[in-house]
Amino acid sequence: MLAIAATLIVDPFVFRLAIFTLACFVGYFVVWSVTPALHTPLMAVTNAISSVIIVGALIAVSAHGVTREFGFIATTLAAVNIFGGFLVTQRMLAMYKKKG
Amino acid sequence: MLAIAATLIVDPFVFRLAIFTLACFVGYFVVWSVTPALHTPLMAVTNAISSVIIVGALIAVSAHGVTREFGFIATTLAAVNIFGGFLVTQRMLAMYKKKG
Amino acid sequence: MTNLAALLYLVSGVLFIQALRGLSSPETARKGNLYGMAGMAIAILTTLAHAHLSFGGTMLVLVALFIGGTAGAVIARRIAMTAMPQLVAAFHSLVGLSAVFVAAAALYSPEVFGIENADGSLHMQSLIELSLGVFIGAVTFSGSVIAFAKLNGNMSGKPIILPKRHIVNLALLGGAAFLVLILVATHGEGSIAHTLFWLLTLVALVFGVLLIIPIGGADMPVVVSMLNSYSGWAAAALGFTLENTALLITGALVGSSGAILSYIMCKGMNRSFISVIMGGFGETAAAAEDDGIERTVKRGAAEDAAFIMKNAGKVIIVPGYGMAVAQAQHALKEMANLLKEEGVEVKYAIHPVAGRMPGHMNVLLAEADVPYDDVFELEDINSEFGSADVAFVIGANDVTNPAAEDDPSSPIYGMPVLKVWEAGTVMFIKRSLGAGYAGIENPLFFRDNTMMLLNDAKKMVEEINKAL
Amino acid sequence: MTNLAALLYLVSGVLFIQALRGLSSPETARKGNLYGMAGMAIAILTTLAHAHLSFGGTMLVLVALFIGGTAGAVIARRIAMTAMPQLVAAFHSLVGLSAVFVAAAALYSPEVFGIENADGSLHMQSLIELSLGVFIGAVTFSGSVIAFAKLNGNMSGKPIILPKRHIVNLALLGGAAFLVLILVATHGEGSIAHTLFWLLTLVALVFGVLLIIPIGGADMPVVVSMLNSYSGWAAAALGFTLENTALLITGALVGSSGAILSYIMCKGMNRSFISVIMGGFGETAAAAEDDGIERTVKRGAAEDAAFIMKNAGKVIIVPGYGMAVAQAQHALKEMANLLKEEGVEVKYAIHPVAGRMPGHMNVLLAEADVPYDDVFELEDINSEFGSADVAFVIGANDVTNPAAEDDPSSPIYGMPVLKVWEAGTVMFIKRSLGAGYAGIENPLFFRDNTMMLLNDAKKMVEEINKAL
Ligand SMILES: NC(=O)c1ccc[n+]([C@@H]2O[C@H](COP(=O)([O-])OP(=O)(O)OC[C@H]3O[C@@H](n4cnc5c(N)ncnc54)[C@H](OP(=O)(O)O)[C@@H]3O)[C@@H](O)[C@H]2O)c1
Ligand SMILES: NC(=O)c1ccc[n+]([C@@H]2O[C@H](COP(=O)([O-])OP(=O)(O)OC[C@H]3O[C@@H](n4cnc5c(N)ncnc54)[C@H](OP(=O)(O)O)[C@@H]3O)[C@@H](O)[C@H]2O)c1
Repeated sequence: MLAIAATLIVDPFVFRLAIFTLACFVGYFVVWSVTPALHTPLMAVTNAISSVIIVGALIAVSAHGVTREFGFIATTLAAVNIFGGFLVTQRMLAMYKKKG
Repeated sequence: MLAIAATLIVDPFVFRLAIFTLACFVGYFVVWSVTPALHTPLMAVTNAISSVIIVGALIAVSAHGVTREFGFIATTLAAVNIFGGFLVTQRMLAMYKKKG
Repeated sequence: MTNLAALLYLVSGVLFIQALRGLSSPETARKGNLYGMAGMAIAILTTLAHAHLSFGGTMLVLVALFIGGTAGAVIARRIAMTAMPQLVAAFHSLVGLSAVFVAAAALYSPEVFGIENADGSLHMQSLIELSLGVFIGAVTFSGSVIAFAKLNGNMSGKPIILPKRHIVNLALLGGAAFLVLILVATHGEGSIAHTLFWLLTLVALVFGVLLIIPIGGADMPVVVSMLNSYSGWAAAALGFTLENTALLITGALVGSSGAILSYIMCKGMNRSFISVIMGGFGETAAAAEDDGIERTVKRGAAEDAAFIMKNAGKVIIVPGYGMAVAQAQHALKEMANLLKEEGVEVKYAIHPVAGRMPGHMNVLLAEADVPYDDVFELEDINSEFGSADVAFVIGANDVTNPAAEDDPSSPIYGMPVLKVWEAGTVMFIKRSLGAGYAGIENPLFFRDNTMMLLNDAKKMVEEINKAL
Repeated sequence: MTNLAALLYLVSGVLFIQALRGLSSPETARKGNLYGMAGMAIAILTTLAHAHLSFGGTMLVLVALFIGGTAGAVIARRIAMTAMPQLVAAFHSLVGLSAVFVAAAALYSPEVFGIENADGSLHMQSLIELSLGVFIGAVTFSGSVIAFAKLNGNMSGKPIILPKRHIVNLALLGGAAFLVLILVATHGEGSIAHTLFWLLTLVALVFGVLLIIPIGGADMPVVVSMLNSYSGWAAAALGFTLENTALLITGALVGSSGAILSYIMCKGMNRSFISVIMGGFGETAAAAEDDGIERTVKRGAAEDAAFIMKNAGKVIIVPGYGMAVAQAQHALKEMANLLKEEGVEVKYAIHPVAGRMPGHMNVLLAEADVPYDDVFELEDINSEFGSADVAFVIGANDVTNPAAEDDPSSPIYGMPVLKVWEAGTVMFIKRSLGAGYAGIENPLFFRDNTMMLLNDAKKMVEEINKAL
């Protein structure tokens, strides 16, 4: 029984591939739906969210020795981007106003 | 070591949930991108593809006793839909013509 | 092997996405449909390669595919384009029923699906997913059967309002939840689990019937679309149980598609989805109020219409439900050709909810070989009526009613309409001065620049063609 | 715990999708940005809760967040809107470098990421993903640094074409692939693996530099967008290694976004992406050919322009790169207000590649408080020039060049342009009769209904304002 179950277990890589593939579709559609007037904020915000790489950096800090140093540098760099990216986007978006 | 690895294994359900969630986004975008002139073929083709439930029916046929009968009925029903759905879509789409 | 299978199911899901993506324009749609077929073939072949079927099993599958496939192919070839709403409803019922049997199979023989625990029992999670699948599947089945019967005229389209129906429905839902609870407690084992399963199916079947009978026949298109959505969610639920990516993706696609089409229809009619689902529409629709003023109608003959259009510079044709009923699309196309020969510019204007299902008019015009670049959506053509000499309204009514714009008390107030009244002359082909789907009077009939051509749409157009 | 974390990462990914979805209109964009922040907060908190940080580690994280956050916030507040292209390039370089260090951490201490085998070695699959991540990350880093230097003027914008560069690049790619191969053979163990890793990084850094230096400064926007895309793919590759859904989803989103923006820019310029990436543009651009015919230009003064516009019914303003350089947007807005007070209808027409990055003009006009419903995209306004009395072109050139429509030998032939020449009078504000980005002459300058206002854009508009 257990043996059968084991052969039936799918490598999580395949799931990740599915997630990645679908996310590419979502990205394709969602970016085409962005209005051209907001393409500059789009660049800034994608910048900010790509810094979610910080999740790897934070885990690295929990290690020891040089890995921790790598983690520290990576966290700092990503933090510049996160704060800078979201705030500059917010600043830009605050400028877009309707008539009146 | 093995113990640590075991606690780190994510329930595949979560992956499936991610796939489902992203597929909902894809569905949302892809359906809104369908031109209104093709909404009737859209209904027919979604009909056909939802019969991919046939994958469950086929597995059921490989069992014995009443399960196999369930599988047989389900396969037949789904097959009506698959052939009917795709062919009627094809028939409709063949009618849409450009000028000239 | 399982990894490869999982990958192939993903490929199949992606092909289904491409199938829908193709529908964004008529040029790419045919290729899209081929992608869809390829996706289905991959899913089926992957499963067959994976299912360790005995010889007998393989034979059974072939027989099932043969019977089902033949039936499907014959139906697909024979069906009249005007019967598409019924056909779609019928097909949904099959998906729903198929889902019920697949869920039953998973409960009876979890081991072939590889979802049983070591002791042969079922996880709570699997049981819940499975119950959801069978419940939605059964509702889809019985609901679609009723929708089919109403659309096909096997059953009166009149809403059937049972007393205390909301309480009964709630009770059924509560009962279903209770059954699922006990089912989970049995771990899916023994004949008691099987009995509970079929009880749950029964409750769902009844619920599906009760859900649809109070809804008027004319609201059936929204219902069909909603059931389309349900069939998708049922597939997705079973996708969780069977751990199948293709089912998960497809379920989500179909679920979204049905939901969005329902939304588009409701918006096109300016009604809320809830009010449609609650039902009762069509019963309470007040008769057109008689304000006591005698109003005159200018009737015309086919010859008059032919004469005016022959001398027009631009004619916009507005088809509606009546054109579908009368099957007048071929005659209409001929009329357009005759007019074009006279040098008249001819365009078609399609309202999003003209006819009785989304895209209904487009598919009928396509059937009559009208090129799709002559056919325009509401937003693209509404500004052109002002420059048209004739708006030729054939079997349409509500979608041209100016009350939607200027009468806040009208039930269709706020719905976007085609501004046919801005054209030099408006011609209406219909059989009487009666109302359309929404049951309200169209004030255009009594305007000075309106000409009523009272007859069956096909006959009238044929007469016009003779006169041209 | 891990399940909960995986769920939360999914939520964070969905919030990022919502952040981009918000950008479909200015009304929803601010809320979208908040979703994005929430998603990031969830991702960070989930990781912290999960990472078993010691007190020291927590302190380190706080210090890093404080330093980085402060720097980011200060930059975000201080940066001039005209410097956005540089800023975006600079930010990309940080993401790239960050990815390099995360990949290094995963290689040095796979156990904290839970990706090591029982014997402490690394899977081939993980090593390949990780190599991809570090390679793309390093290319993103060094490429973005060059792009930044070119955009910021720290480096000449002239393309630097090295001899045999394609062969060198191919050799570098081959070398990188070879390094990855040996790295896989080491199972990621020992200092040899570390050395290989840093060698790979070095190769990628050099490759990134060589990739960007041959591309002219003016093509940098496409490059920045391409690097944006790369940073996304790097994140996705590490998402596979670290088995993190949020990274996977975000990587795919950012990767698609950059790719699509590059595509939009190339299409707007009517050039192929390959020709941009191959570089050399700007160097070979032929000087405007002198056809020997003496042509006359009608120059005007601010007073003339003010007089004509005051008496116009409708003025369409076409801003371009020169407006950004001169920072003339505030003066322009004032001019529009003065004209509106005179009863003139004023609209803005934006070409998709006006300026030097997508949406560049929109953000500058927004900065000057121009309401966005006065601002129109090319497709929406191009038919209106015929009914406008004045087309007021300020610092734009290529995007109004009729050669794109009627001269098949022109390098911009086929690019969609704003048909300013259909307006009664066309006014050009620029400093000379010189060419724009594409290096070609604009025949409009010599037409009868054109008036050239030769001066810095800001000074000229201020003079016009005085005259109004
Ligand atoms: N498309 C959808 O998805 C959808 C879904 C649900 C509801 N609806 C509703 O359906 C309506 C569609 O509007 P519509 O303007 O197309 O149709 P309509 O308002 O229902 O009017 C159809 C008209 O056609 C006439 N007619 C019927 N049979 C005819 C025949 N054989 N020859 C000539 N005329 C005939 C009828 O008048 P006589 O009886 O006088 O001949 C009737 O007034 C809207 O109210 C919409 O909300 C549409
Ligand atoms: N937006 C994007 O994403 C993007 C990306 C890559 C490339 N591009 C390219 O950039 C170009 C954009 O077209 P465009 O029409 O906006 O700009 P352009 O064709 O580059 O012309 C800008 C004009 O502004 C004038 N100018 C410069 N500084 C000025 C100042 N201080 N005051 C007044 N005028 C000044 C220049 O003429 P003088 O020197 O005579 O003053 C120049 O002719 C297109 O060719 C496009 O392909 C755009």
